[in-house]
Amino acid sequence: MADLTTTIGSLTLKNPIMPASGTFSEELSEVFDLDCLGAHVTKTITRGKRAGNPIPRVCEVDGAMLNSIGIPSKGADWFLKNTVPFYAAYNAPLVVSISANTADEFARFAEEVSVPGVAAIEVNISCPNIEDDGKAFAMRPGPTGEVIRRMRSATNLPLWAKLSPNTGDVVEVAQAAEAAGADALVTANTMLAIAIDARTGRVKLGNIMGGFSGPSLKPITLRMAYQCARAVAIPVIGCGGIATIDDVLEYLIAGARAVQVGTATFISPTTMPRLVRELDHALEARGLASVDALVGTVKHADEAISLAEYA
Amino acid sequence: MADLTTTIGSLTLKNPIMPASGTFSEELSEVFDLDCLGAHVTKTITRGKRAGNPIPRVCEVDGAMLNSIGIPSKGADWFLKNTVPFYAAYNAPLVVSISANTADEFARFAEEVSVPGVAAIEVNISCPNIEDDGKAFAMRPGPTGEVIRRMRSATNLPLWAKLSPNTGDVVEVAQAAEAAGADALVTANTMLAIAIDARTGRVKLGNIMGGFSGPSLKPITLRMAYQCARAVAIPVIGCGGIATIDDVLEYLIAGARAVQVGTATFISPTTMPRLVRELDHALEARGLASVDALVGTVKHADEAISLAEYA
Amino acid sequence: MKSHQWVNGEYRLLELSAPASVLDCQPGQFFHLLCPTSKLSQPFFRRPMSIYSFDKAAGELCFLYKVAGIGTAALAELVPGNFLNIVGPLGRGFELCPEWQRPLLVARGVGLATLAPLARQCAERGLSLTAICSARSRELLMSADLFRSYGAKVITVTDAEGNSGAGNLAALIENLVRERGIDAFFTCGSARLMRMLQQIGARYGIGGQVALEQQMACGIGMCQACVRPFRRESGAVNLRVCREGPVFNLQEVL
Amino acid sequence: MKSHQWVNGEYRLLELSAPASVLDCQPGQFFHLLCPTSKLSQPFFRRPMSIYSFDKAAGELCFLYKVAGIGTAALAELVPGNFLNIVGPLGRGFELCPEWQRPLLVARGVGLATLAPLARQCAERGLSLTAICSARSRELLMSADLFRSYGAKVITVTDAEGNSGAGNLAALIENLVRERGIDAFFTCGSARLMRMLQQIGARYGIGGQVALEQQMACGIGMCQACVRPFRRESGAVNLRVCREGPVFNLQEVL
Ligand SMILES: Cc1cc2nc3c(=O)[nH]c(=O)nc-3n(C[C@H](O)[C@H](O)[C@H](O)COP(=O)(O)OP(=O)(O)OC[C@H]3O[C@@H](n4cnc5c(N)ncnc54)[C@H](O)[C@@H]3O)c2cc1C
Ligand SMILES: Cc1cc2nc3c(=O)[nH]c(=O)nc-3n(C[C@H](O)[C@H](O)[C@H](O)COP(=O)(O)OP(=O)(O)OC[C@H]3O[C@@H](n4cnc5c(N)ncnc54)[C@H](O)[C@@H]3O)c2cc1C
Ligand SMILES: Cc1cc2nc3c(=O)[nH]c(=O)nc-3n(C[C@H](O)[C@H](O)[C@H](O)COP(=O)(O)O)c2cc1C
Ligand SMILES: Cc1cc2nc3c(=O)[nH]c(=O)nc-3n(C[C@H](O)[C@H](O)[C@H](O)COP(=O)(O)O)c2cc1C
Ligand code: FES
Ligand code: FES
Repeated sequence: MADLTTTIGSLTLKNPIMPASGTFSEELSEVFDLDCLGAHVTKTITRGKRAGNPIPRVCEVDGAMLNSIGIPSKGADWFLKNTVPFYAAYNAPLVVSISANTADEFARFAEEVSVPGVAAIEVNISCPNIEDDGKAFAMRPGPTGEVIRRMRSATNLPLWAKLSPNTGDVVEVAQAAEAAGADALVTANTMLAIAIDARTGRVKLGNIMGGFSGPSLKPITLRMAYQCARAVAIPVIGCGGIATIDDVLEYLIAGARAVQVGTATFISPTTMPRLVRELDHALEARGLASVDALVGTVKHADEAISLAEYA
Repeated sequence: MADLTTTIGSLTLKNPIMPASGTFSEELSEVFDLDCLGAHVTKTITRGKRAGNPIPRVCEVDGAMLNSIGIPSKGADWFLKNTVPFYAAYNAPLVVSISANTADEFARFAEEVSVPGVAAIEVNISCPNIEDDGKAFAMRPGPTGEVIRRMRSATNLPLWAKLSPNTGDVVEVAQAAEAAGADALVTANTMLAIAIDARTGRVKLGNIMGGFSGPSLKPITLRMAYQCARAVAIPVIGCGGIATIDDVLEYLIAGARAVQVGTATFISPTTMPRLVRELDHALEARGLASVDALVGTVKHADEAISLAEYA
Repeated sequence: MKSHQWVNGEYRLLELSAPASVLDCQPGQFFHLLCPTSKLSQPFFRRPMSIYSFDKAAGELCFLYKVAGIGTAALAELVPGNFLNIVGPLGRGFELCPEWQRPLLVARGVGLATLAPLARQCAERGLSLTAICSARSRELLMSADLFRSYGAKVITVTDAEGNSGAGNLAALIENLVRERGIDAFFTCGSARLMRMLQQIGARYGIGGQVALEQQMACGIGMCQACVRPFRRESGAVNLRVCREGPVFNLQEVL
Repeated sequence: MKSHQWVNGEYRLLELSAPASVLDCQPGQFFHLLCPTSKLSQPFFRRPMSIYSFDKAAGELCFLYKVAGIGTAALAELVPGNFLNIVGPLGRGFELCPEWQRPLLVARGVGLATLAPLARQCAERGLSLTAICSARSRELLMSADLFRSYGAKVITVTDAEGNSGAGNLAALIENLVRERGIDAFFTCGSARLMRMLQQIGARYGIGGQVALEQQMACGIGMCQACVRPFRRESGAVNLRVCREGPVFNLQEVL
């Protein structure tokens, strides 16, 4: 049995496998014992109630899916009265994903959810910033830094900034989050995409565009995990397209200290417990004593025959 | 026989199917008659000779590929002496894709390739701008506008700006290109990605990161085509993940007036002539007399039951 | 997979050997099926399918389905001996309230599959059952004989015969309510029939249930993809078809 | 596909019926094969395979391959009667210069497949052929008998017997050069053997050719994925293995 623990700032997780926000809920406890996971991450909640987007909210594309669920939310009260007590029955730390419309609202909401039973806050900054023309916070280093800074002074809980693959400034955004006091980065959220039914000419989502997730997203988000792990000192949590043990290993090798599994749980609800078991076997098969021994060990391609230089 | 012609600014193409830069070359003339295509688009060339990136230069991922070919180039002279004469034998217009390190170099190079036999210039602005810290021109509206403006005053040939999916500012970049005088947009180039071999821990490309292309990219680039077609008045040429006739129809429905086929030609060299035939059948099956009748006809999802509103 | 047969030109019956652990099913519940992949088609999501019949003692589970697109087309390629990966039973099935003695089942298309195990349960409870089976043509009226074998009075209507229209059916149903004392409606497979039953139910004070469909991703309640709006005391609420449904109170559907 | 057999524990022989239009092949050329897809594996690229044998009159085309990863594993699942989508023949094959009368073929592993049609061509031209076949074990020496049937003098060496090492082989080859008057080298399957032949060739002024491999995407010269550096008068140049190769002048390989 390899040592599967991993540390994300002040938190020690029994293993690096956890769910991605929005692809996990209390209902999964009927499928397997949720305590086999490294952490529990809630669907993003907002302070007030929200209905979410029109249907259809999901559609499938080649090897992946799009969603425009939106953030239906039962609000802060419901979370504190129902969700927190539910997860109190488990040892795995509870991470609450939150969203808000302004940096200030983020800070006040962070304070409100800083209660016993909540171990960390994941900051879903992929939502529109109403103070920046509706551009998501995660698109730019400035607004990202601002949100984290304000939240940092409002709570003592670890803050995990969840980055977006839609920005062209991944590294700058990551560094801004770190500088502002984030304790970890999650790379990444879904990528903006569209699907059209060629037969009917209709867009397939009620909200027109939606977020791309699943195996096909991996090369993009794995690249972000790689870029961020090299650019910041805080831990990176990989997320995007993870379905197999090789996917997990690739993120760890790229430098992630833990991973989140999203869409794969929809296709096979027992994906996460399987990955925990397989991770143990994979480390043993490589003669590695711990997850730590694998993190960030990426090597460059060795075939690299130097090519003829024209210029 | 439906009317397959489409107009891209001042150019009329006999059909909307053309190759994507870097996935097409003279050699394909041995496989089918290149005159069945709407246009011919060259691999990006640079003014001077360049060797390109170290190998391995390609690898496969789930339903797609990564490449870090770089831009090996035999230079402007070779292009003028060999490539232009080769394509002179065909009626389909020749589009030359060019790249350079600064806006000024782009302009001078544009002038140099503005020779009889070249019908349009595709501006590959996904290359690093050495005047902007190596960020690609296509990442920001400013540098994009600057390149196109400078080129616009250096040549009378139509300019097609090829956008990048790596930017978070697609619409702003598209509008900047239009404002600066671009005649069309190509959406889009490859997306920055990485692949790691879980077994060996090695990155799979000699250049570490590379561009993601193939069917899995489609939801992202189709979204860009949709966004751009709504944001600009100049024609949009869709590109990314096209392999089937449905893919072509989706881009046209989203608002593209033509499409480029890249990676699919690697898997099946006769993809483009097949798509030309199938497009004709598909239009007829829908009772449409022309490509024009399909362009931009996207409809919203009709199921959209209005959901309960909490907030 | 034990057998896989065409029931008619459009529907196929898929019979599985299944472990007893998944066979504590309620009529109206569904399973989430992982469809096979080929070069030409890679259905990504699972596909929800109502239970057509289940038999715990015999370790048997059946689905009746129509090839609607790539997922069901891929299913149709399976041959006996193949394995099928299924998750379930899922969702909330039909609930027969003790006061309902003379239920009316109104099914159309695939709805005939969904209501089949309910008809059987009605029969087992000795209820006096009436069923209206609607389809495009007689050939597609799959479960009528099955319903009859459960002692149901079966009325078939088809588009081909021109007797499946709203006017005809509404009159027929109101007649049944008056003559047979129908006291509960169960329906599946047609929004139009559902609306009609809501109206007749409201008029005559007759309760009932409807099995709904909705595009799903997870099938177990996590993703919020499959919501629809329902009328509750508190006002309109979104409920998950995979979790709070697929069977809902007929009058609550908006 | 006509037949598909294990040749030994590692290699499989795949025999296709192919249209005459693709059977004007040169030894050393290759085809680009589209491997089948399954739920577990979706090889995206085609896979290049040297022609093991071709017979235009009989409409027959064979490949000899080793299961190396997901693509070849998918190939291995094909059964006679299945169709295989192939593109080819591609690339530049071996060229037998008229002045070469006593060629030496040095093959290792899959290189034995690539050199097989060349051996046949040598035989057809009545050349005095010598072949060194190298492999990990005797069981993996696939084409030795085939080479013998072409009248070649065949020398086999294996890692298991300990006679495939550099020292032993260099001495052996220099001996052959002196005793049999070898005047051309052809090799495939081992970078180590290629380097050795380059050196011996340079020393004795013997020309030759090598068939190289490289990761490919398009296989027909469009993508520039498969380049390797070569020595030319003008200096080092990158050439495409799929187009200017896979067969190259032995001395030009860098
Ligand atoms: C709870 C439930 C029970 C069902 N029971 C049965 C059954 O017993 N027999 C049967 O034949 N069908 C049943 N269906 C419908 C069945 O799930 C769809 O026909 C199937 O998912 C279509 O998949 P496809 O890949 O063949 O079609 P696709 O190519 O995916 O789509 C074909 C059409 O079906 C629609 N569709 C796709 N998925 C769903 C879905 N989950 N719900 C509703 N529409 C969908 C698409 O929007 C499209 O219009 C049920 C659906 C639900 C939600
Ligand atoms: C011109 C040419 C002729 C060939 N002829 C034969 C032959 O006759 N018989 C035979 O068994 N093999 C031959 N090969 C090698 C064969 O193409 C590879 O073994 C095959 O592509 C591996 O595919 P895979 O999916 O099984 O392995 P993968 O899972 O793709 O990879 C397994 C290993 O093979 C390497 N590889 C993958 N593709 C190639 C490639 N195109 N060239 C070189 N290495 C690659 C990978 O980097 C990896 O290390 C030839 C290769 C070339 C370029
Ligand atoms: C249906 C669905 C709902 C999601 N909801 C949220 C959410 O509320 N908050 C969030 O930060 N990410 C959300 N995500 C994104 C996932 O957490 C994850 O970042 C993304 O799906 C990529 O991982 P995957 O490819 O493993 O799914 C959602 C994803 C899906 C598919
Ligand atoms: C091997 C390869 C080389 C490419 N070279 C270029 C290039 O030189 N210039 C360019 O603008 N785009 C280049 N591209 C990008 C394609 O033109 C196209 O934008 C992208 O591949 C998306 O389309 P696809 O999914 O159909 O391949 C290249 C793509 C590939 C796969
Ligand atoms: S399908 Fe996911 S909540 Fe119903
Ligand atoms: S594989 Fe594309 S050029 Fe050789």
